[in-house]
Amino acid sequence: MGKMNMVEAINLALKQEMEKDGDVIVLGEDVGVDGGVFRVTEGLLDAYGEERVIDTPLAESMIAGASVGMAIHGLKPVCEIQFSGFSYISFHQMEAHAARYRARTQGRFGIQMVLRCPYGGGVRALEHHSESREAYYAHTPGLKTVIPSGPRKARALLVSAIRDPDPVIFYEPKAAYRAFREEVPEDEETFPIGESEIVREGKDITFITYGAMLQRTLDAADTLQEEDGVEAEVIDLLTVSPMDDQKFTESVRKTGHVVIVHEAHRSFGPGAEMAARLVEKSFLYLEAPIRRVTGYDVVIPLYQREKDYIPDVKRILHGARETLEF
Amino acid sequence: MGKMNMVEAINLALKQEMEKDGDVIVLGEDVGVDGGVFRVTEGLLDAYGEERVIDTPLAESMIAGASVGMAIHGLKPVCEIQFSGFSYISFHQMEAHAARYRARTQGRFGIQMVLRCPYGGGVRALEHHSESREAYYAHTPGLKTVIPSGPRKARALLVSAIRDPDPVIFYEPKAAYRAFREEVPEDEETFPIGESEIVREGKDITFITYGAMLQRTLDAADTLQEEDGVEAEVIDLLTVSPMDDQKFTESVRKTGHVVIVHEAHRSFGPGAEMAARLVEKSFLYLEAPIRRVTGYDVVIPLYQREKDYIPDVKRILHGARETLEF
Amino acid sequence: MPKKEIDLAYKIEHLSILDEDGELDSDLEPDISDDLLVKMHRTMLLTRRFDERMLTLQRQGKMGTFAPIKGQEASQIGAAAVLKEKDWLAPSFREMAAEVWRGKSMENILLVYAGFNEGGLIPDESHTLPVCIPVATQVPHAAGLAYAIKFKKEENVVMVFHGDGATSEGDFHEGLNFAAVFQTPTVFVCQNNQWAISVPRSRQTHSKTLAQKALAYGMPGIQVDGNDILAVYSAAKDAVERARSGDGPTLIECITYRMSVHTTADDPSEYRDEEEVKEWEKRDPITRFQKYLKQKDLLSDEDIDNLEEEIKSDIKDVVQSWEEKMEDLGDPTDMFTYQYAELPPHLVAQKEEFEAMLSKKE
Amino acid sequence: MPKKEIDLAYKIEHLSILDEDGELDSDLEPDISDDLLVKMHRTMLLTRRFDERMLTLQRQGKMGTFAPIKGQEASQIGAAAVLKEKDWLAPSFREMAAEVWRGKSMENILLVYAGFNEGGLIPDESHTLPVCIPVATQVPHAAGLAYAIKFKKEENVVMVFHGDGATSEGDFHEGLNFAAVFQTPTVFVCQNNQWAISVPRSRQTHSKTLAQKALAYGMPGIQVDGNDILAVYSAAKDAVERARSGDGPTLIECITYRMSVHTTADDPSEYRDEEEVKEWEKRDPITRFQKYLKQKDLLSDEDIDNLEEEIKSDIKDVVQSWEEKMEDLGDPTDMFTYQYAELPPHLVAQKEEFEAMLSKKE
Ligand SMILES: Cc1ncc(C[n+]2csc(CCOP(=O)(O)OP(=O)(O)O)c2C)c(N)n1
Ligand SMILES: Cc1ncc(C[n+]2csc(CCOP(=O)(O)OP(=O)(O)O)c2C)c(N)n1
Ligand SMILES: [Mg+2]
Ligand SMILES: [Mg+2]
Repeated sequence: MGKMNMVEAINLALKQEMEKDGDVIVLGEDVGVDGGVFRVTEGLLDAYGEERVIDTPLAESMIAGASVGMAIHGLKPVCEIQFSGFSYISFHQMEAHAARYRARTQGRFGIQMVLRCPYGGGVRALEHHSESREAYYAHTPGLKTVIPSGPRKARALLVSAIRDPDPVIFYEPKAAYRAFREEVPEDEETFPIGESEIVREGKDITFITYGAMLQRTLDAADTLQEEDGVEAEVIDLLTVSPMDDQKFTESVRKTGHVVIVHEAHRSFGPGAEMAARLVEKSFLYLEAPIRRVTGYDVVIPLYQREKDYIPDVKRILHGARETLEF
Repeated sequence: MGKMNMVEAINLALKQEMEKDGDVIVLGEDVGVDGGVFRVTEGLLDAYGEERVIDTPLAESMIAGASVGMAIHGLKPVCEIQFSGFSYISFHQMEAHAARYRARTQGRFGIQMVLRCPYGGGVRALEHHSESREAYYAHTPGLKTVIPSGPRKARALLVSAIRDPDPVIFYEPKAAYRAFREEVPEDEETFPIGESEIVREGKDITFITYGAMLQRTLDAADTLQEEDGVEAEVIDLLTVSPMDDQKFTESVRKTGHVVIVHEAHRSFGPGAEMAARLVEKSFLYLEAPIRRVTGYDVVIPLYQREKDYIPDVKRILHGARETLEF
Repeated sequence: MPKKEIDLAYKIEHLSILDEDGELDSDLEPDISDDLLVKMHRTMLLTRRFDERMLTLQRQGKMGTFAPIKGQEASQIGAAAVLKEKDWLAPSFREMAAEVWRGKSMENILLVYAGFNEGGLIPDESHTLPVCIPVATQVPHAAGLAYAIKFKKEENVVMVFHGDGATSEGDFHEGLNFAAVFQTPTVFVCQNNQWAISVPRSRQTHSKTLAQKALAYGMPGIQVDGNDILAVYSAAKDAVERARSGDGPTLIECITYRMSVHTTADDPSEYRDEEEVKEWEKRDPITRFQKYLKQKDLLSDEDIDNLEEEIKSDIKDVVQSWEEKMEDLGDPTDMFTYQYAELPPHLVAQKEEFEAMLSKKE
Repeated sequence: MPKKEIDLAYKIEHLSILDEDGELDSDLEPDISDDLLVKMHRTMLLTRRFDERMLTLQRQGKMGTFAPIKGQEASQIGAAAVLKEKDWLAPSFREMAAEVWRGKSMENILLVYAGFNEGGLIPDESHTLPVCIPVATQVPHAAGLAYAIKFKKEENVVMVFHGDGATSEGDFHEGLNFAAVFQTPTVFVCQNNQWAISVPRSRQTHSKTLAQKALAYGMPGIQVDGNDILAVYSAAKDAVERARSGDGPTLIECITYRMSVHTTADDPSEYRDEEEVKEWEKRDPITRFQKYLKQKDLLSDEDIDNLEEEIKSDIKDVVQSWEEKMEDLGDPTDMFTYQYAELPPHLVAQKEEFEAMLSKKE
């Protein structure tokens, strides 16, 4: 298939899954004729028709709620909420129903649906278009929350998400949509939901990150190598919840030092859970406090100041060096 | 005033603040004629009339959204969402507006409102009536989240919340509504939002808890004293966010051991943030892993099994002993 | 050109066939088989008595909170009786009569209100959804499910119940709009029982009827006397036929009355007049229907007596079998079982932790 | 008793006063002072040109995404012109014309779209709310604010703008219902510009008009030709007077057209026909109004030329002053300032951490 950006890779996953499985349908605002405001669903309407690619009225709770209803009757809806900042309007449908229907009916009706939404900063957007609130979903039992970091993983994880019998929140880092290209195999590829990946091996410090923060964390790791002679291990979380704590709690047994990097607000954010698990599972191996390099506990500023909010290489390096020097 | 239960104490706070300040108004489903499904707003309608005590139509987003509008024009709405399990329907109004209006208008319009709701298990209720999802609110910049543990604090904190210039989520542990009585002074009493309290001093282990879990944590502390000769310090968090980490990070410098107790799900729950702060601020003093004794990461079961989900004295003791024996 | 009235294509009508005095408008009388009429009556009586029994069980502390249906038997059974087995029913939390009509296990109903998740089980073949507690949130499900039916070119319809209070929720609005836009086979049955806990219908919305809310979606809407089972049946039949033949959704407002408490946690004397309840007792849907059946010679006083005995014994059996079942429901690890199709590692660990705690002594 | 039509008390009308050919229905002509007419025209032209300028600035990369108003000047200014200074206006994100009419700083508008939070400042005396991005979520605010006005026994009203797409959201429904129940002084002005991004009005809802959605709330609703500023003004005047005199809310549907892109991030050629845009150009609200003013001898071609020059220079000044302002906006710690009335300890610490980072070299 050659090199693809994340938008193309997600589009490929949707196309191939729709081709393979007639029960997969796509719905949301502007996903049809327009092909999605980020063009993620481009071409689907032409290929699969307006019964399977549904331009819905402007109503997020209905998008999620109707998806639940469709899933009850065996369809596999992949719905899009145009920006994660509007997904809270449908939050109660996910919390009260998507997440609970299997348990409520003692196994009869699992809600096999994916709720996709672009999240995070970095595209010079308006207010409400740059949030990273994956923690809301991650704290909700019954849901799975997945965040890919690049095109290939995005494609593989979305295929897995669509086939997953449980509801999956698929958060797409919009800053990574067109940031770079990767080889994406034409043939089917999946990646297990609930598994993280060691993307760079090292023995001195462990970085845990995901989404659009992966690239800059890798950059920071390179700088550490060059400038400090420090070998950093970098773990791409990929699934925020259920969180794979095995790789990172093991990594720290080797490195003794941890820096967590995410765009989400620090307090009550995903990094807090990582820190708690590290203390629970690898307490004796921690040689220094765990550093959280994250968005601050403020509403992300409009785009001129976004870069001050979102962790950058400089902040990641600073965090790492502080930890190492502890 | 004599001894009061929490329902009476909250009612007192509302009455006295309404008496004192004509801009304070109460709105929600069944808060007027019925006096609230838990009788918390009893007598307010008779005393202040239906313009200040508003039985609204059944629409949570409107309740929160109309409150925002009222606050813009200088009223101080105290709105009630009948159960926290339905507050997610209004979540986007709190996230997108209550929490942001001050920043959006560069200080012109602060949203001085309180959103009250009963939360937590313990009253043999139906599905959706027993959740503890304070973490959703705590992770939202611009909001404050307060959870009292008993009548006196409930009264004092609610008064502070009503007078606070920022939006406050006031989570009321319904299991504590009528569980016990406390002396509540007739005269005005406030308690600073953002401050925790050491409710029992000790030198061997630190318990951090809040809401309905405080009493059973105190019971566990007593048992530890009696059976193990262990002196436990118990901290009542009172405000979940902004979190006062000073008292508990200092406490651990003395005790070296921490057990966190809350009803909320463990993963991505408030305890994770406490653990992260402890590691950040008191790393060298931690002598054992931090234990989280919490609700499991499952939807809280219907009432017959609720007790299996909610931490009890046995689980708290077990957690404490494990930490102490580490 | 200047100021001209727009023809809205729909008008809102009120339908009544069998009035409170038992007078029948025979022109409008629906064609219902004797068997079906008798079955409808039996289920009305059964669910009335079962409701009463549940109240007793609750008062005895054997069960937790539930929402009684007393007074709404015609509004529920009249509508549900139109459905075929493969049609779907999406209840809210006050449609026990409709659920029993659809064959839902009465033991399971008791189990849920006694706090056992196990009662939530939906048998494989059943097309009756579980109770939905958050008001109006089931409405979009019904619209989406009906979309799926249409998509699969099936002939079934979805009937969704909701209250008068529910019409104020955003999810009601969004669900009806979706159904109308995609002309899904959905029938919205509003149980306008005059109260949403303590809030009377008149304060819930300023519109004269709830049926007219259909106009907002370009959908037919009709108001019926909900204590007149013939009217409910007729309106539902029209709506279901329209839905089944591809002509889209309908909103039916059933004017009925919640004769009992909101739930067992509620005390209506705080907010409503006993007089009002008395007035509505005169319009009891069961006695009215019995008059009709007697006129048709399908029912005698003796039949009623026999039926009452039969029902009493049936309910006794149900309660007994429920009590036995409860004793067997001993496995608290059940709370982990259905969270996900497969237990993820952190829940495996938490379950082990839980099991270890269980086996520990106090 | 049987099947009878219910009188809904309201009918839905369409209002047009000055048609696309400039024909006037003089019976319906509103009484507007010459000064006001001239000011309305000037603001229409000013905001049209400002909108165009913003598009250029955006294309030059000097500004981020924004939502152009081209074509909706009459729908916005016609309505806002009815308001008194102390009345409130709650815009969505596409009401720049109404905001400018209300005296909002054009520099601040540019600042926000250039990504500076500082542009969001609302001056102390202003009763114009900030832009609201999440569709329809401003609607309940307007209802609540109007409640507060009524509560305080003030005479002001709240006018809230929203789109055709917004009518599908739950918050629209809940807000209108609240306003009708409490008869708040709220005027809901729907800018039906035929599109919600790529979704045409016909797919947004199955109802024939958006105005008829008012019937769901027992509220008067009217549809007006939104490119006819006289019709918009008239309908708004009626509604505002009704609200001011305590007779409750109104829904006004303005039929207009989004002549430009949805936002600068959008490419309408993906989903709509250029032909349609051409058709609507013939109905341009500005040229139509100009015909009227010329007939009334309030405007000449020369006046227009002069006005265009004046506006050009005004806009130049605004842009220049904006560019200067931007240079001064150098303090990134601003992001901490307005989160709470007082900075809580954890933010004090985070702010210090941030400042320390700022002062560090790369
Ligand atoms: C979203 C939501 N808000 C509040 C409640 C609490 N509650 C339960 S029933 C009810 C009133 C419902 O009124 P209505 O829709 O008329 O149904 P009825 O109870 O009369 O059958 C309320 C407020 C709830 N279950 N869900
Ligand atoms: C709640 C919400 N969902 C989605 C969006 C993204 N979005 C911005 S404008 C828009 C369409 C709005 O249509 P309409 O209400 O007709 O207003 P218009 O843009 O035509 O002025 C959408 C979907 C949003 N801003 N808010
Ligand atoms: Mg009701
Ligand atoms: Mg529009």
